[in-house]
Amino acid sequence: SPDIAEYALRLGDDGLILAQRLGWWISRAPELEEDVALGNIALDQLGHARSFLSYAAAAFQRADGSAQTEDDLAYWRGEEEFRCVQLVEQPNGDFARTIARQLVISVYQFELYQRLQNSSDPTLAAIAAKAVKEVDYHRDHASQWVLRLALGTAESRRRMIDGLKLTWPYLEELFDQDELFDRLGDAAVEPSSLRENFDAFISALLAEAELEVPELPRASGGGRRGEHSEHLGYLLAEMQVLARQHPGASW
Amino acid sequence: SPDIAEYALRLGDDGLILAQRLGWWISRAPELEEDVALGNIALDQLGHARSFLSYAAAAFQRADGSAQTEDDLAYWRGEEEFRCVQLVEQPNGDFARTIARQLVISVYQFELYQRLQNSSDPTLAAIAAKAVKEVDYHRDHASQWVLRLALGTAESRRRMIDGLKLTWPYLEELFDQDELFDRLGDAAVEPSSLRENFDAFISALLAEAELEVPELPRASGGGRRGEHSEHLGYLLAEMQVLARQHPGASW
Amino acid sequence: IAGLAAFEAILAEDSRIEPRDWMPEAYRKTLVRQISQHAHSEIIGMQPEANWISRAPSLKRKAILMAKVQDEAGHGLYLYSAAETLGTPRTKLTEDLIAGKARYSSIFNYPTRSWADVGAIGWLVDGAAICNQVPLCRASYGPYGRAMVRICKEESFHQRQGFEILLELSQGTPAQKQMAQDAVNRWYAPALMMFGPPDDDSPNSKQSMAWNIKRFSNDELRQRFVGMMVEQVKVLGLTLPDDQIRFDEETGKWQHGSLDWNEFKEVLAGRGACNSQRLERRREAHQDGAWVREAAAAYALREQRVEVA
Amino acid sequence: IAGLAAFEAILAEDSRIEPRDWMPEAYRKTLVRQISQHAHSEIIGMQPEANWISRAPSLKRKAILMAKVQDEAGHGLYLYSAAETLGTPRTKLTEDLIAGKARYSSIFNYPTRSWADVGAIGWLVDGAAICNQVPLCRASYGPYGRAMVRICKEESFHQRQGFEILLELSQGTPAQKQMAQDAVNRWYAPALMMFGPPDDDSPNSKQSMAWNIKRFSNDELRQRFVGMMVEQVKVLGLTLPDDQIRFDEETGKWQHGSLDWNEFKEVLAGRGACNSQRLERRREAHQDGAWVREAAAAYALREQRVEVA
Repeated sequence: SPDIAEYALRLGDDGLILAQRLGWWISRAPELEEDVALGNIALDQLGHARSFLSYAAAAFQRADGSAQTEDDLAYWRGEEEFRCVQLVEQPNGDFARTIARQLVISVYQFELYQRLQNSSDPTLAAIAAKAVKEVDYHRDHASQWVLRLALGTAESRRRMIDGLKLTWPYLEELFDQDELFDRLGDAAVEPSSLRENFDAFISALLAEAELEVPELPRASGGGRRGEHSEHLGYLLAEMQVLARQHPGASW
Repeated sequence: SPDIAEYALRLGDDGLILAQRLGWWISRAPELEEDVALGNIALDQLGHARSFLSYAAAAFQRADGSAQTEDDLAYWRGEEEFRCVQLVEQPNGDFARTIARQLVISVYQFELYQRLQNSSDPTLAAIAAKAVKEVDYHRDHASQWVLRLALGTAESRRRMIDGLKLTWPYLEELFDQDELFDRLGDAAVEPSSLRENFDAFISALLAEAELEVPELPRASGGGRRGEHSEHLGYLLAEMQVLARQHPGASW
Repeated sequence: IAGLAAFEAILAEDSRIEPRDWMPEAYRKTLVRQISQHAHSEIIGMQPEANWISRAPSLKRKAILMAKVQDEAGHGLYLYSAAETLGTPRTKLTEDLIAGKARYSSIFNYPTRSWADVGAIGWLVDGAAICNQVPLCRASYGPYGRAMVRICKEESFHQRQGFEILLELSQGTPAQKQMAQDAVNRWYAPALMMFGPPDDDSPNSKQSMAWNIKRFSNDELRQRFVGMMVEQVKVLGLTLPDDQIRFDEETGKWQHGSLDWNEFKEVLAGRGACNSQRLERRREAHQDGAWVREAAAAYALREQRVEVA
Repeated sequence: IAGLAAFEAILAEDSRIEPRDWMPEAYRKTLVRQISQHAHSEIIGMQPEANWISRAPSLKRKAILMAKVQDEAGHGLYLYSAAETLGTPRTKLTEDLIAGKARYSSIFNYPTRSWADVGAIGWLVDGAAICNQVPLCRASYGPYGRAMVRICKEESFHQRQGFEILLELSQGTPAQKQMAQDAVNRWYAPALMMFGPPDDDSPNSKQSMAWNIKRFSNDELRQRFVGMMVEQVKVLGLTLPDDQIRFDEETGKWQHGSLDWNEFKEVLAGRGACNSQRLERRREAHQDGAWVREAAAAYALREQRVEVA
């Protein structure tokens, strides 16, 4: 249904844009082990994105009546047609900022996929069942690094705190509800239902890291409605440039 | 003639790509005075580029037979059709790296435009006559900053030295000759003829700044033949993205 | 005569207070706050437009946009200078800004999502700024009034350029026209809110008017602005997203639909689309530039010594 | 038996030297140099391909490319570990690399100008690497030989992916086919030069062969490689930029046109397109990551103390 497709687009775009951001680190990470680790996470996110987008694409038609593909969605939509949250669009910054973003998104995705395994939509349930295991690792990776950076050196602690501050304004948007969820019922997971577990995990981790949960005003958000931060346009210009230079080509 | 157009393309592309790089600083410079100064320099370079590209464009035809425009050249050429040197494609880096790049290009352009005022081609001569006055200021701006950074603090000196090192491999390409100059005769200025004055200026300035002229292997270059560094593709993707989304539109 | 009496005499004859004149502390404080907010707005206001410099769709537009954003840096410089004549140095004002302690115009916390936003900012935001600022050219504090004269000249130039961008778009392809209309829809209400809260909710206005800093009330200026836009939007071939605009023959003023002041307060409280991004970007530029400013200062000192020796 | 005699006995029966075995200093030095050069090549070699991760033209290709570049980081890790068994720590090798004192394969100083270059690197560069490396799986030093087994498996996977990229392009639009041919033209000669200078100009080869590190001469490997490419390029529907390739019935070997060893030496001397860029990028990543590595070390120490206490 179009509602299911819209929901799959949202989840798929989160993964795609995050993978695009993380892919930058491959060949630039602080140590080779992190080139590998961040590469793995990027690959996992891209994998989830491909599953969700392929599922969504089947609901959309090309001009000739055939079904769209994941690539039609990834390369040929305009900025306002993307449905990701603004969190995943935010710049990588330094390693601490990337880790802060990873912490928030992976804790969120873990809770989300955990529940989405029970979706009344079997395709979404299957994608989530596979994804949740991988995201469990992403969450662990981010958590370990938050501890290392927060409790490592004065410099790393300062950076970790800054990274969290830069990330926090984009957190609330993850839990915004809209009427799509009323229509989807048991097929989807209401974002608000994830809040309690999310907060519990984050508070416990930050407590262990001897950090305070930042209290900062939220950014207005709106990614799910196609209202994006100023960063997304640049990201898409780069991601889509080659595909768009060769309309109709296959690769 | 096509040779004149090719030459104008080279000079125009140098200015255009440099302006695109410098424009990034507007709203990000170390102090407001530099937002203004670097903005001025970017505007001057863009102005020269527009003159050269408009002149070149008149020699090329659109599909419908009408003459091309500066925007056809700026927005609708592929990477391999650009004719700039690789120096101007290099990333801004920190302020010192930008200043090092500014030093090299402005000393070069000053010598070049100085002589090009006497070109047997009246249009090139006229553009050069206007440009040389502006580039004189660019050269002065870069020189002053080289002195300030080299003789300011230990940190700024270290950065200035690094900036020069990162810039120097792209210097030799400026003086590469090819057979175009044989065909152009008095219309153009042979790059090799600029070398002596260029070296004299740079040596004197670096001596005053108590810096050594870096001795580093040159990069192979080839921008004039359309062989660019890996940076240009990204720059063009961003620069051209909007124009290419709306073929045939006017703005 | 001197002191308060002299100050009041100058105001009474609608003449200028100059830096060396005596002035009440509250007057000084109000001016520093207003001028520095205005300066900060110029500086933060560079960002939404700078967002399109690298992607401007023609070289002519790129040049115009670069020049405009650069002008804003210049306006910031004049205004910080004016504030400095009141005894507060630029470094202090900048520190307050990047610490998040100072205000700037809330409108710059909206994102520029398309090229048409550059046009809409020029037409609507600069348009509203001009309506606000033209009376400030007669502000009682000399350096402020004179800075405003210079700024207003350039702003009206910018407004025309914004109008031209929108006109070109609205006469362009359907996609371009849609882009223009969409931008006008998004920027209209925020621009109207630039004039500040309704008069009955604007406690400081009265004192500012008594001091000849402010000359017209928020609502008066807003109505005047709506009247101008109503005419211009017709030329553009676009519409304003407000079907309640009408000219009230009785009062001789333009009426408009009600504004969502709740949203205004949200953005003011930091919950706009770009508050965090704008401040972070300014902070980053400032911190990344610290070593350059230190080098320049060290070099200047060194040169001074050389001259003395 | 021990010492040199034992070492020679192991070589004689074509068996493996292990880290705890005695070995001549020259053998150790040669291995450290060769293994670390190989490791550095994997690490620097990530850059030209990483250049297209963000722009890969389909999601499938993006995933394959990410995985490939990530594999190269893994190869670097195995190889640095093998070098560490010889007593030289990774930190030292990394320092030599970023100081510009260590070598890496010259081929990575060429730029990847188009997407097709990703295909050409996979097909030609990885292809040449495999020809070089398959015999190294039998290298006399155990940890090196075993690392090569693992690496070769993944490399042949990469080569097939590169071939597929080129095949898809050559069967695509004329622009795509042109892109593919152009990439093959640019990468062919540099790939052939990966086997090192001609045998009569390769002074160290003989000792390496005596030590069972190297198994075939540069020219032998190069000829074998040309033979394979000649067949594969037909399937691709492309051509190799060398009209002198022929099979010599008499020697039973493939002949090819002469190579521009001058260019090779220029690139080796630092005058390639990207030498400075590659090293700078590695240096930057290393320096930018210093605070992270320090934090991880400090945290590990802290955890150790907690466990002990």
